[in-house]
Amino acid sequence: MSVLTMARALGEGLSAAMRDDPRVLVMGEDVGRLGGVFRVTDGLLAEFGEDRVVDTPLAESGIIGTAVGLAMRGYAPVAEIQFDGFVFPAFDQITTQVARLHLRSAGSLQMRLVIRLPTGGGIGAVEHHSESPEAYFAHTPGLRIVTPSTPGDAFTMLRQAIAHPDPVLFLEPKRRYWDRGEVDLAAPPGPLEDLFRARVVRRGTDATLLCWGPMVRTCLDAARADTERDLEVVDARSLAPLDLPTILASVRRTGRLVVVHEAPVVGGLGAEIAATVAQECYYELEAPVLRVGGFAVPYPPARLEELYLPDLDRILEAVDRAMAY
Amino acid sequence: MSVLTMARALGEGLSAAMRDDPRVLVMGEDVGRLGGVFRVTDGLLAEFGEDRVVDTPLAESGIIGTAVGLAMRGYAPVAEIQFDGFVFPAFDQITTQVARLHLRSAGSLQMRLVIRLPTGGGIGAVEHHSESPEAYFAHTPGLRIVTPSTPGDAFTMLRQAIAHPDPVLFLEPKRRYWDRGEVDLAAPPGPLEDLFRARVVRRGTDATLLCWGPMVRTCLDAARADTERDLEVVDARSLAPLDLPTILASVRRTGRLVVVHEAPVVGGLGAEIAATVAQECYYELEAPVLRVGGFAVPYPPARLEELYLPDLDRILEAVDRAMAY
Amino acid sequence: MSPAGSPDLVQLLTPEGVLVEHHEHVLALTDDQWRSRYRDLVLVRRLDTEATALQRQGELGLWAPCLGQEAAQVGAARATRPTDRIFPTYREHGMAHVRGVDPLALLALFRGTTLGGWDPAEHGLSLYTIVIGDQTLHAVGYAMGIQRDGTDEAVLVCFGDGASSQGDVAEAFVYAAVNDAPVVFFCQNNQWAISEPLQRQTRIPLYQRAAGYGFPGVRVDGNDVLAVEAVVRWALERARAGHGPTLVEAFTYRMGAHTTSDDPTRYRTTAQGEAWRLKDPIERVRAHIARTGIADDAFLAQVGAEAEDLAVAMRTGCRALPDPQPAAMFDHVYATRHPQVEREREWLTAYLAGFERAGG
Amino acid sequence: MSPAGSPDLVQLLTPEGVLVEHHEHVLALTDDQWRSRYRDLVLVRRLDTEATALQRQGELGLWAPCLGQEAAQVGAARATRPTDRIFPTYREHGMAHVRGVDPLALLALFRGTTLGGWDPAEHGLSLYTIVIGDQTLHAVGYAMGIQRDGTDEAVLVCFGDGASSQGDVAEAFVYAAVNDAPVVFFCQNNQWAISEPLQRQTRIPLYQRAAGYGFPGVRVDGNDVLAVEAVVRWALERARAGHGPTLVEAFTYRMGAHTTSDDPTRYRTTAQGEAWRLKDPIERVRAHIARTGIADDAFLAQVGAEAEDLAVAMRTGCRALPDPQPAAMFDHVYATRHPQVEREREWLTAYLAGFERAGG
Ligand SMILES: Cc1ncc(C[n+]2csc(CCOP(=O)(O)OP(=O)(O)O)c2C)c(N)n1
Ligand SMILES: Cc1ncc(C[n+]2csc(CCOP(=O)(O)OP(=O)(O)O)c2C)c(N)n1
Ligand SMILES: [Mg+2]
Ligand SMILES: [Mg+2]
Repeated sequence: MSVLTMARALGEGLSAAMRDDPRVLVMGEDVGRLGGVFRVTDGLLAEFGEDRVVDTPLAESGIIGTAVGLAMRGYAPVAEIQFDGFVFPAFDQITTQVARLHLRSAGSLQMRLVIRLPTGGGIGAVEHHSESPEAYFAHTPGLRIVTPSTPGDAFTMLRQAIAHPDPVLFLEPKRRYWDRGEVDLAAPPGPLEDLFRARVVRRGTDATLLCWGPMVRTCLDAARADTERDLEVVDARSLAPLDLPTILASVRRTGRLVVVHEAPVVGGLGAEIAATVAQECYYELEAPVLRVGGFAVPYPPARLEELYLPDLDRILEAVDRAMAY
Repeated sequence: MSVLTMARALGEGLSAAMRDDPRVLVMGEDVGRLGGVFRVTDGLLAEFGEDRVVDTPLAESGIIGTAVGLAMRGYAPVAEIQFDGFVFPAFDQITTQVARLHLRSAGSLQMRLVIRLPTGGGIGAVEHHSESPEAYFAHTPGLRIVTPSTPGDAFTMLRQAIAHPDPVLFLEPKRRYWDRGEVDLAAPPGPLEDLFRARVVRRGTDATLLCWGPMVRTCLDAARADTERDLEVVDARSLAPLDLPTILASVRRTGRLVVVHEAPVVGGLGAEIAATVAQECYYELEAPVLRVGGFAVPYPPARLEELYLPDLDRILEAVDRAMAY
Repeated sequence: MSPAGSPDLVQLLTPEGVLVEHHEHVLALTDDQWRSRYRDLVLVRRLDTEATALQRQGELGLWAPCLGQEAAQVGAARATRPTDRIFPTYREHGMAHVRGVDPLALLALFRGTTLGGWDPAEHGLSLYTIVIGDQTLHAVGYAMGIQRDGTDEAVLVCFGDGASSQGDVAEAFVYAAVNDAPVVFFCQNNQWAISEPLQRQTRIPLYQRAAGYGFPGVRVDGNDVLAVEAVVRWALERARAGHGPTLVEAFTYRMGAHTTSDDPTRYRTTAQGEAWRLKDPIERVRAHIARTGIADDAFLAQVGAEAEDLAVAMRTGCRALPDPQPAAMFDHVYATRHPQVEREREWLTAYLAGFERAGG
Repeated sequence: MSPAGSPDLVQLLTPEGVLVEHHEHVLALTDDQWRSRYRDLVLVRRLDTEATALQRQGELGLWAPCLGQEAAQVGAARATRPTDRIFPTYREHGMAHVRGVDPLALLALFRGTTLGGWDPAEHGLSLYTIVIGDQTLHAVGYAMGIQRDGTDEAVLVCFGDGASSQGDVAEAFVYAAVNDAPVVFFCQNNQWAISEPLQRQTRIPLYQRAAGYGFPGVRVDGNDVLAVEAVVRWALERARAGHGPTLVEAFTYRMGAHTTSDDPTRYRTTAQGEAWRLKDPIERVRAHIARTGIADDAFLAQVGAEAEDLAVAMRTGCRALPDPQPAAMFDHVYATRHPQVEREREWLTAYLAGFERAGG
């Protein structure tokens, strides 16, 4: 076991995947010489060379579009989009091509492709560097979306995502890049199905907090801070598909669910979860599913982001409301 | 009163708006000489000339990006994207610019801009011509989204959308373009707030069907076909913002809600509605909110679309389930 | 825009069927090759007109005719090696023919029984791409893969005059140029993007676009199968030799409607069409091979008969194309098991079974 | 890439401060104008270094220095008329200075108290745009509006060498060209897009991109304020005269880090920076105006003092910048009432009031 930051764990995941499989390439803006603006790809150029670590032109549609072509050729590109807010120029390629080529070709084209996307706020950045666009992609059939919350998961899940034959959008909670945690660098990636399993990260009896990526730590902190209620925390890990068995089992145990994410609540992935749980656990729920998330406004200037993002207080306030039913 | 097709009513709405206000421009692919692939803009070039009816190059990001510049200059462009499936190359301009420039400029830039987008399936088309991308935009703060279901609404709502100072995404249910209905061409556009009002289009007592655009006719047909239950049908009309007062009042009256849309259920706008209604009407709901919509797969080849799209049977099957609680 | 016959246009076979020399581009076809090209052109035209007819008869939802562009498509496809990959738009029926795709697969796509229709690897032909321009980036990425594999394959990617305005196409130029990717950008400038004439997309001839990205651009008479084959062959060899991309603009004309849904009388004169009819891509080959004795009447008649057989096979085959099974829409969305897809598949199957029980 | 001094580079003032003639581009500045340009350059550099310092002190979240690019920005902005609209990227502090934007507005943006900072109409300067390339289309649309208004205004739009690869920039070229839009595309080629050198974006000099779209492209010494002003002026006049767009590539160098978050030692040599230091945009103006007697020591000292005052004002002003009110995030999202926004605003206000009650 090594103790690594999430950024380093991701880098180790990439180099392990590249060592395991010569078809794996890394591509994106500044991923080579610089090692990425977050240094996730640091060292890869030196180890694997320019053919496998590609500093691309500054054009996101081009990154994804050429990655699609490389995947058609049998490569397994791992394409980095530098920040969440810059994924939109590639939206067409992702939704109309990446998500559909396996289907369109009735399975004859392999679309083994990972899109790494640093997401979320809390780093005091300028506009377009703090967004959480997961709901757009979760509404796009053909994609799989996963997001780790710890360095250990970051290492394993990235390797599984790269090994997976389907296109995977890999969301990296950028404000947790510097969190440290244990990583077993010697472990094999394990069964690919594990990639789509949610995990109960804290057992509790009164209510379930469902969260992912950057909000897992926040929810754990909230649960620990709550001396009155015994809160269960579930890390969704996979956003598409959702691991409904694990989620529903938790809600059935606790009877109450609060979904927490950074994206605006309106139209966010919490809506899908709430709608599904409300239907599936109709008789078990003791309160409506509540959602805590960003407000329905564009991500605010950095000096307001703490108010925008869910924090302990906002989460526990929602728990209060859930318990009051 | 004239009896017009929806396509013609939209064309009349455009020419009325252009006559009312010289700042209004129409732009898009094939909107001029051809009059649009659905003939919605037929006649506008002859009446208003090339400066106000612009056949643009074949580039959607360019259509929206230049429309933004025209809006900054004080024009009120009505930009057409030819089909739902081709809005994605413009996704960046829509989400990061159109939706935010009023905010970014603290109100000093006017973003009076309408994006017309024919949406939905049922016309036997090839891929990318039958999509319902409303949920992407409803999760994008800064936009307003409306969609008419009748020629009368098409005429009035388009004029209101054009008159509105905020950017409005105007979804046109393309398979209803040839539906006929009464249009009062002499009527003034009326108060802009009306644009965001849902409408109870059929009163009923047993359950509410909430729908919009192309599904309104389908839901009305279903309600009429149902001889056992007395179904209320609500046309949402505005998808962002949702007219919650009208929607919640209906659910409180009937106690049951089935939301019907063409887009995939997973992550669709129905999820937001279900989540909100489940919370707001927690004590009034007699069954979970059920959703009927497309499956979570890319829109299928035309020969399967009838099975993909919600129809009378699928809607009434959901009503059966709702009534069984 | 320079008309056919102007100095910046490569032409090797005149509309009258006379071979002419070009200072740079040369290609000698054997008699067999000439007959083969003629056969290609005739079969493609027959395929195309039959599909248009089938659409009129309600058998297809839509058809995008390649009428008038046969030489551009056949010439370019015949210039490739079988191992080269072609990326088409939605109108390259001529390339599909050359690459051995069953015409029924094209009909299936436009009938709406499939979203694709063939295995790209089997035919070296990617699937039709409907979102304008997207395939140009795929082609460049594929070519970057070839570079990594170190083979001498190359890529041919199609797009239209309208598509030249799309950002993705420009990005494809950038990626191809900086990577020296072995790709030929093959633009069929058929003068129209639905109702918009070329002047809505560019101020200058399209082949000159390449100069802005640092690679050569050539305009070729797109109705001259020989010139197209010569120029594309040359461009593919450049690609194989490591010199990177070339833009080939095939100057041609969309003789038919944009698609069967379109009504070109609303936006263009018949005079323009008449002028282009005199430059027909098939007539000149027929004139050449007949005059030079490469083909006799028996050969021409045999090709005509083959074309009729093809049409009959298309008619019969099209009507017999089965609708997909309902649950087929859930197949292949993912390469591996997906619980959401399974849930919905099960639901639909049970739901439809309910009707059968009720009905039966 | 051609170095400064090569034939395809317009230069009017050498790094040594000597005026040189160019066969096409001429501009004579009055003594007052020379002094004004010098003052601009010095103030902009001071503004920039002070902002960098403030970031280091934790007062700003980020800063994107324009160090080394002052002449490009000042020259281009001074070439415009006040009625012309400028569309910047995120690095045009020199243009903001010329257009009278309070430096505190720039600091507020990078401190994170606003997403914008000024009224574009008041300053004739659009807001900074962070999504690379997006503003080029806005500029063209704005220019199309000017055409419809029939005024003689023109538009100057900035982008970088990296941005030249973005599809939106190519689309802007297309829209501008076919519309003869009165716009000047001003590319500051500072040789780097974060860590990527120019060679990752293009095979050929960037000004040649314009040839692919049918409008002129000119490369100018971006460290030569006189040449930049001359060429941009000429390009703006072309635009006003109805000849449409021009691409001006200002050949310059990003002397500093990409932003304060960046560490350029990871990807470039100091030798390159040293070579460019000899071409400093301010030194050559100082040399010229000192040698020719346009400026005396008193003037130079006075500008220096003014720069120090500016720095002091920035320091004090920056620290005093108020954080926005919580509910401010709901302001201006829409131009008119929006129930969802109102609901959330009310909720947040009540929620925060709860803490105050609890705390007070
Ligand atoms: C991104 C996108 N926008 C719009 C369309 C609708 N459309 C289909 S074909 C076409 C014109 C294409 O013109 P061109 O590129 O010249 O090819 P051609 O049809 O002439 O072969 C348009 C606008 C589309 N398919 N994709
Ligand atoms: C669409 C988009 N992709 C990526 C980024 C991240 N990014 C910010 S600046 C930059 C490099 C820009 O280079 P260039 O255009 O040369 O301008 P410069 O910074 O050198 O002035 C990148 C990649 C962005 N802001 N927008
Ligand atoms: Mg065309
Ligand atoms: Mg740069």
